Amino acid sequence: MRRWPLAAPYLAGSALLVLVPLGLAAALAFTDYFGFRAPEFTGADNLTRLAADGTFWDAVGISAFVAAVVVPLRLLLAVGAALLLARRRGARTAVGRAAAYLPSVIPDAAWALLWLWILNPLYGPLPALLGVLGVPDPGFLTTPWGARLGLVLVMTFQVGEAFVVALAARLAIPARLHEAIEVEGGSPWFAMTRVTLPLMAPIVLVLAVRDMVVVVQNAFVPTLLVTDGGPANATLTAPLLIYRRAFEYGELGYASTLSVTLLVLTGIAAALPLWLAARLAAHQRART
Amino acid sequence: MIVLSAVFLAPLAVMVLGSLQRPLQPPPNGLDLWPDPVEWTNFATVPRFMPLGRLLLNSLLLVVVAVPVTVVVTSMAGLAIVTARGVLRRWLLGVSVLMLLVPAAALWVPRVVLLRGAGLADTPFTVALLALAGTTPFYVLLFALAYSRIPSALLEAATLEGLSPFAVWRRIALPLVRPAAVAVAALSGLYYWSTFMDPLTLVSSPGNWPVALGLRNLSEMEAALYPIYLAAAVLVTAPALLAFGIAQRSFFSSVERS
Amino acid sequence: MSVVVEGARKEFRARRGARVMALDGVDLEAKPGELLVIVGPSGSGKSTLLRVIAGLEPLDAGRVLIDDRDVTGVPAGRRDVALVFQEAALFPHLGVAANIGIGERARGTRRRDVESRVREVARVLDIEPLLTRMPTELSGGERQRVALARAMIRSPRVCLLDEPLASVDTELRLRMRGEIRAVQRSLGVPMVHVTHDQVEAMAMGDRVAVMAQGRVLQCDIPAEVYARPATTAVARTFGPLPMNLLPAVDGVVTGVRPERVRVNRSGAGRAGTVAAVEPAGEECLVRVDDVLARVPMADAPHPGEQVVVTWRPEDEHHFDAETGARR
Amino acid sequence: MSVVVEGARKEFRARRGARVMALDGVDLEAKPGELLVIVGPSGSGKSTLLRVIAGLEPLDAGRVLIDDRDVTGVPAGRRDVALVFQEAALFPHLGVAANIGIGERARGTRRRDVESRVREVARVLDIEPLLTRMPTELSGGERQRVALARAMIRSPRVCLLDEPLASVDTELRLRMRGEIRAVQRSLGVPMVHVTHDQVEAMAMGDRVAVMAQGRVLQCDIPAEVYARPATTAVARTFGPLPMNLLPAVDGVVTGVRPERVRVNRSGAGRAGTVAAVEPAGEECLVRVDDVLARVPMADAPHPGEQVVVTWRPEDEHHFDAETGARR
Amino acid sequence: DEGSPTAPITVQVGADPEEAAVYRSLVSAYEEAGGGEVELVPVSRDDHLTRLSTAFASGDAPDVFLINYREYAPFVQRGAVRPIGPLLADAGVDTADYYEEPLRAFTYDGALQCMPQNISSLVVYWNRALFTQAGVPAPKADWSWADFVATAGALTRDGVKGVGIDPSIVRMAPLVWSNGGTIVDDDAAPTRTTLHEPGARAALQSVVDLIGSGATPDKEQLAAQGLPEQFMTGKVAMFLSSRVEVPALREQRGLDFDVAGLPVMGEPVSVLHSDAYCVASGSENAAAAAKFVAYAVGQQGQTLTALGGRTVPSLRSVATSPAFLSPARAPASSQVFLDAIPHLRHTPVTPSWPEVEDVIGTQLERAFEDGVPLDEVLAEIRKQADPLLQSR
Ligand SMILES: Nc1ncnc2c1ncn2[C@@H]1O[C@H](COP(=O)(O)OP(=O)(O)OP(=O)(O)O)[C@@H](O)[C@H]1O
Ligand SMILES: Nc1ncnc2c1ncn2[C@@H]1O[C@H](COP(=O)(O)OP(=O)(O)OP(=O)(O)O)[C@@H](O)[C@H]1O
Ligand SMILES: [Mg+2]
Ligand SMILES: [Mg+2]
Repeated sequence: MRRWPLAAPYLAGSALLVLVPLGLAAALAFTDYFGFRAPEFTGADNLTRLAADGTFWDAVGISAFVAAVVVPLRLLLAVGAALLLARRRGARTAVGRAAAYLPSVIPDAAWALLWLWILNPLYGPLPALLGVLGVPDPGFLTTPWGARLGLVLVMTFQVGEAFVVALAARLAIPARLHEAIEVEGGSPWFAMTRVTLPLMAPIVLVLAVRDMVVVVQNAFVPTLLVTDGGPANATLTAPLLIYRRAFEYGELGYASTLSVTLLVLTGIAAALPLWLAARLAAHQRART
Repeated sequence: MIVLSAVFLAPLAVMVLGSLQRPLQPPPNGLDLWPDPVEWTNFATVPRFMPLGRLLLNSLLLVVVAVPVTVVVTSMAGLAIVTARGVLRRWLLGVSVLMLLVPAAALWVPRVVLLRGAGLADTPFTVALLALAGTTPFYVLLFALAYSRIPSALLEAATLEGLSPFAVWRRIALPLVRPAAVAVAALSGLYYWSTFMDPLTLVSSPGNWPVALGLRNLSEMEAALYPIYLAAAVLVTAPALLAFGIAQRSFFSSVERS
Repeated sequence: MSVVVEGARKEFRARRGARVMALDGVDLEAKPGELLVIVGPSGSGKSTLLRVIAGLEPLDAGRVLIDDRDVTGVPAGRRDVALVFQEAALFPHLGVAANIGIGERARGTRRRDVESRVREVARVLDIEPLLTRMPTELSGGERQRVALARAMIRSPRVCLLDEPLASVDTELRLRMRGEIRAVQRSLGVPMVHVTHDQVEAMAMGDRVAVMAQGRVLQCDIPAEVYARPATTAVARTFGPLPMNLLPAVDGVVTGVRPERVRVNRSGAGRAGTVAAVEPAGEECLVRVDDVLARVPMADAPHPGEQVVVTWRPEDEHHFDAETGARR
Repeated sequence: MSVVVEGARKEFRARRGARVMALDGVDLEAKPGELLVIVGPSGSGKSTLLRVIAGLEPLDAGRVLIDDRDVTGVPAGRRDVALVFQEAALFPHLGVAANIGIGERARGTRRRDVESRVREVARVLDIEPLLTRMPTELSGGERQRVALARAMIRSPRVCLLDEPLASVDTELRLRMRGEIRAVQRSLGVPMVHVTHDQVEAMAMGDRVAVMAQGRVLQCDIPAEVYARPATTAVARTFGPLPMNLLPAVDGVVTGVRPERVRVNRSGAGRAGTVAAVEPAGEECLVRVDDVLARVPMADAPHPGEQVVVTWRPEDEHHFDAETGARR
Repeated sequence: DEGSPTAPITVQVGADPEEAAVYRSLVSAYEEAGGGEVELVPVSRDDHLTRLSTAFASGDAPDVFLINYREYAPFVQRGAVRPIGPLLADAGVDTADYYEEPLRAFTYDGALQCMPQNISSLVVYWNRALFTQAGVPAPKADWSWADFVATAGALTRDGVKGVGIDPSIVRMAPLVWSNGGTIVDDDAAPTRTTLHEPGARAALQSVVDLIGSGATPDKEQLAAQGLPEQFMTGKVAMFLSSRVEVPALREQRGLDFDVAGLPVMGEPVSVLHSDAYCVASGSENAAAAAKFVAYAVGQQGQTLTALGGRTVPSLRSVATSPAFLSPARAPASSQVFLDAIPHLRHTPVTPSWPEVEDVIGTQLERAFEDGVPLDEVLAEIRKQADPLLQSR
């Protein structure tokens, strides 16, 4: 039963590549560091600066907004597709599964530029399509909210990972349990809400946390390449801001402060769904 | 379902059609995407802008090394988490979630400093070192969840049969979560195939770069040469697609049999 | 309310192409309020039969009628059948109470009403203290009772039980037997009950169907099946102990129930050596060469003793050596 | 080779803080070559006891000795114990043959040798035709036999069986009982066997331990436990039928085994009404008010009949009404 | 010491694919000339600084890197650059052969830090066909802002806009200067922005007015396509940019374009665009690095890059040679770039400048594209940019 040695490679690798670097980053957060000379300890200076850094807090707000929209959409799409495409053989299912996964196969850089074209206000297929359908063009790259909407679209469709994971979770539910519900005369909706989804809940939860982290922290490629933060900083998300801070303005120390702050903020934000889900699960378990 | 498929497939279709447009032309208007004439030569032009063969080979090496290591490391760690009890379990989970929350940008600089210090920078496999850390703790949590679905009696039975922890992992636990393993393999494969920030920061010599970074360097191509860029994107995407085709079959067949 | 199975045929294709005839032309009927017990060796198709009635397994041929309506193509959810699975099939994410009540909730009953019914059923099955537990926190027998409770809470048109008492101790089992019968009688529904416990089969069954290799060998009231088994297979399968079948003479196999065999120290009869003596309460099982006998504890011989076994001629059963059919 | 459990105490903390004393100070010993049967009501801690011996469940107090060596802290993998789980626990991704042979392979035996041993064990347990199947393609009883085969193939130091025959039909069970005993005798290992089948308990056990609520109430040879149950609980639990316990008079509870109760149409004794009659082969079970009696089929009364039940004074057992202990 | 091989050096450039090809040929020419081994690291422009930062932080900096003067100040101030003056002197380069303005721009703390390879400036690209169609005469040298506005208006017609101007400080700077305004209080040691002061404000207002006249692409058109692409496809008749556009414009079949000097508001002036080779302070092969830089900025090197069309050579002899000036290769009037040299000024060289540029750009965009009142924008610029200038 003592199987912790199995975690040894993971822990060693993580220490070398994540934890120690993270420690370094946390230390850098209290320095002025530009990458050329040794970091200079500045105490709480960076924190003072952080508190007054309106641009950063604006960016955090934008990130929070994007996450609040994109994460549920992504989960809905991934889980919905997984439920639709579970346990049915046949060509259509195979095509559907491939289709759901495909957008994720396209490399980020290509994906972003592709959308730059798709969303193009004058030549893009999407505004043209909207025009044909008689839907007003929200101004994907030209207005602040249009740009945010465009960003949402770019980030929403690459759900292949989440889809595959959700599908695996769905298929791992023993057939017996669905048979039992079927015999009990439960509707498909009841089976989904009371059996399928609760049993998938832990994985959906991990997906949610991860999606949130990805959207809030790591997905700066779309903002960088599709909107470049514009128009007028409407899509200047936190990761893009940190990226600029670190590499365009060369302030690695302060960028570390921002990174670590973001880490703490997302930690708090992630704790919320985790806590909610725990409450929900307890509630569900208890009631008849 | 058909609508959903169409929505998902649309960007890919746009990409392929775009790659067949004639370069140095005004961009196509709106929905008028059908290339006329079809420019197959775009694909032949790509190697003029990037050493495609070399880059593809590097990427292939990277994936071939990093994916198995990722699967092994994460699946072992996942089992350790599931079978651990009490404090140890909470600690392992906590560390994994913490690492999940770390912004990638925060690690680039410290990571490269450490790896250079350890003399591990600048090989085609440098990026593959990330596999030692499981690529992302997400995969570890994924495995842990998959394992937690196995009836505990199975792992106990294996232990009683005298299987070592390693044998329990190798012969019982891993095969039982094959769908998760295939999923992690597919996901990590994709990750290593398309990551460009990691090699950009970690790998010094262009000779060791993977193809995604090559593609990234093409992304500032003149707008008029855009079809060539899309052709390159298609060339880079194709192997990943192919691999997914193969993996999907084994993934889904293994899931559906059990 | 009744359930009828006609010409049911079901073949499984196992891995590596092997085919298993799980049901090979089964005809059966359970009348309203009737309890039909199914017995048969392991792998004879009992569970498959129940799954077919429930609608979980499509038939290759034949049909299923519930209340004289052909439900062969009707999905499980609309057959209104209760089924207790052999392996409990509890929902791991739900507590015991929720597991019991899930069917009622699925049918839209209000939570408050479900709760009181759950409590009631739990009391009957002696699992009230477990209502707040999770399935993983139960013992084997407790799990089975929870599964049973889930079926008992409803008023289905047919009730199917797949060895629901296998892991329950004698005393409780005796009690639960009574409860199950009472519930069924009050509902007036047909019940099909699979069991390996022969005493249970005889005690509970209005009729009993003996299965082997996907076929029903005999279906009659228990006393009749016990008294006049239709084939050697039935004779071996049904009854507290398998019937002794002596080597064929002139194409006829003679069978005697161990309960009817007497073991004497001397006298006329088949002489033999006591191979084993197994105590069983008031009686003990004595194996004399190939013949099993149940004798009072007081008369028990010692292993190795030379004894003589006899029985009355009217206790003999005769079967065709070739077909196994009763003569 | 022997196994000893001393002062074993194990408490589960169920959800919502409820505590369950699964083992509450258990002392037991199984000697080399001895077969110790454990019986007890559902939830009395039998499976927990086996899991404790196997090392799958840490003890809160007490210790486990195998071959006189304290193994309390030794991990399960190094105790060399075979355990057949109550719910089979077959590896779903491995075929039947691989499932049976996995332990041997793990211990480094050559594939050829493993194969032949697997075939041999499979023959004994009548599952040879199933060797190429997958576990999902087996019936309930077939699964149990495969699990049994996995335990039987090895030569462990202790052998633990948790109701391995629950889903197996009578005939096969009778045969497998013999096989299990034979294998165990030849290995000379102690065996602890949990069962709900009282006949099996009496027939197989060298000694039998009766458990209830995490305690061993009595541990002795089956005949002794049957003849002189130490408490009312034992009296109800052990035996083909639970003992009748009459309402206490002057602080004394009187018990009579149903097998010793006679039912007469008239005469002296307790008068009562026949509540139920359940046939059971040669005999039938008659419930007269609160008293259960086993009477020959020929003497069976009708339900509703007014009858008188009697027994011989020497068949009475007396227990303290308060403690339940034998007087 | 001919023959003795020099240690291999790495050279990092941020370049689009076409430019990267030019640098590749430069490196191979150098290697063929026996210069020594060079590993070229071409990365996309967006990644150039990212990679430089991480590389420097990990002590794995390239020996040589190319950088714009508007971005190099942080590197120098923070000690990443080894002053190149003495190194080049050792390599036999005489800075007197080069134009002075870029040398000045790359002089920091009184020393030449990096060696500029080009001296580009802001000019007006114009489409000859559209001018002819609209019956508008070709731009004259020293044309006035009024001429420019009139021309733009005359060129504007169905599907064609007269002129395109990016809302950035490098585009605005020469107009501001020309109108007698300034961008910051002190070019050498700036402490605050001065765009709100009358001269600068008036220049910016003229641009706003021009935009208000409808002679420039609207917001959607700007988002849909970059100005160079709009120019190539005949959607704008003029646009303001530096020499960098030439290679792509040359590729465009059927496009007949030329360049003209900037219109004059008060005095003639233009803004410097220049990239330079820097030697990393940590380089262990400083000599070899300098040798490469000497070649790259020397006769052969600059001829090669000039032929690529991308650069205005900083070496006088190449700049005046046919490699740059030949009218056979568009633009015919390359001389315009050389004519601008006497009037060149550069934006402040200070570490926080990249961020200041971003702030100003974002705000100007609001004024030019969203119609936000200029004064509101200027106030915002003061509010955001001045603290940056004061911080270090
Ligand atoms: N999915 C399956 N694939 C292949 N064979 C199967 C499958 N399910 C059952 N079988 C086979 O069909 C036969 C009948 O199975 P079934 O489960 O009905 O037996 P059973 O009478 O319930 O036995 P038990 O008393 O052991 O539970 C068995 O031989 C079994 O091996
Ligand atoms: N993980 C657990 N958490 C909480 N309670 C548990 C847990 N496992 C077992 N129990 C409880 O401990 C008691 C003993 O369980 P055990 O499984 O040993 O019973 P058993 O004698 O094997 O019963 P059965 O004959 O029904 O299998 C039961 O009351 C059970 O509910
Ligand atoms: Mg069955
Ligand atoms: Mg148990």
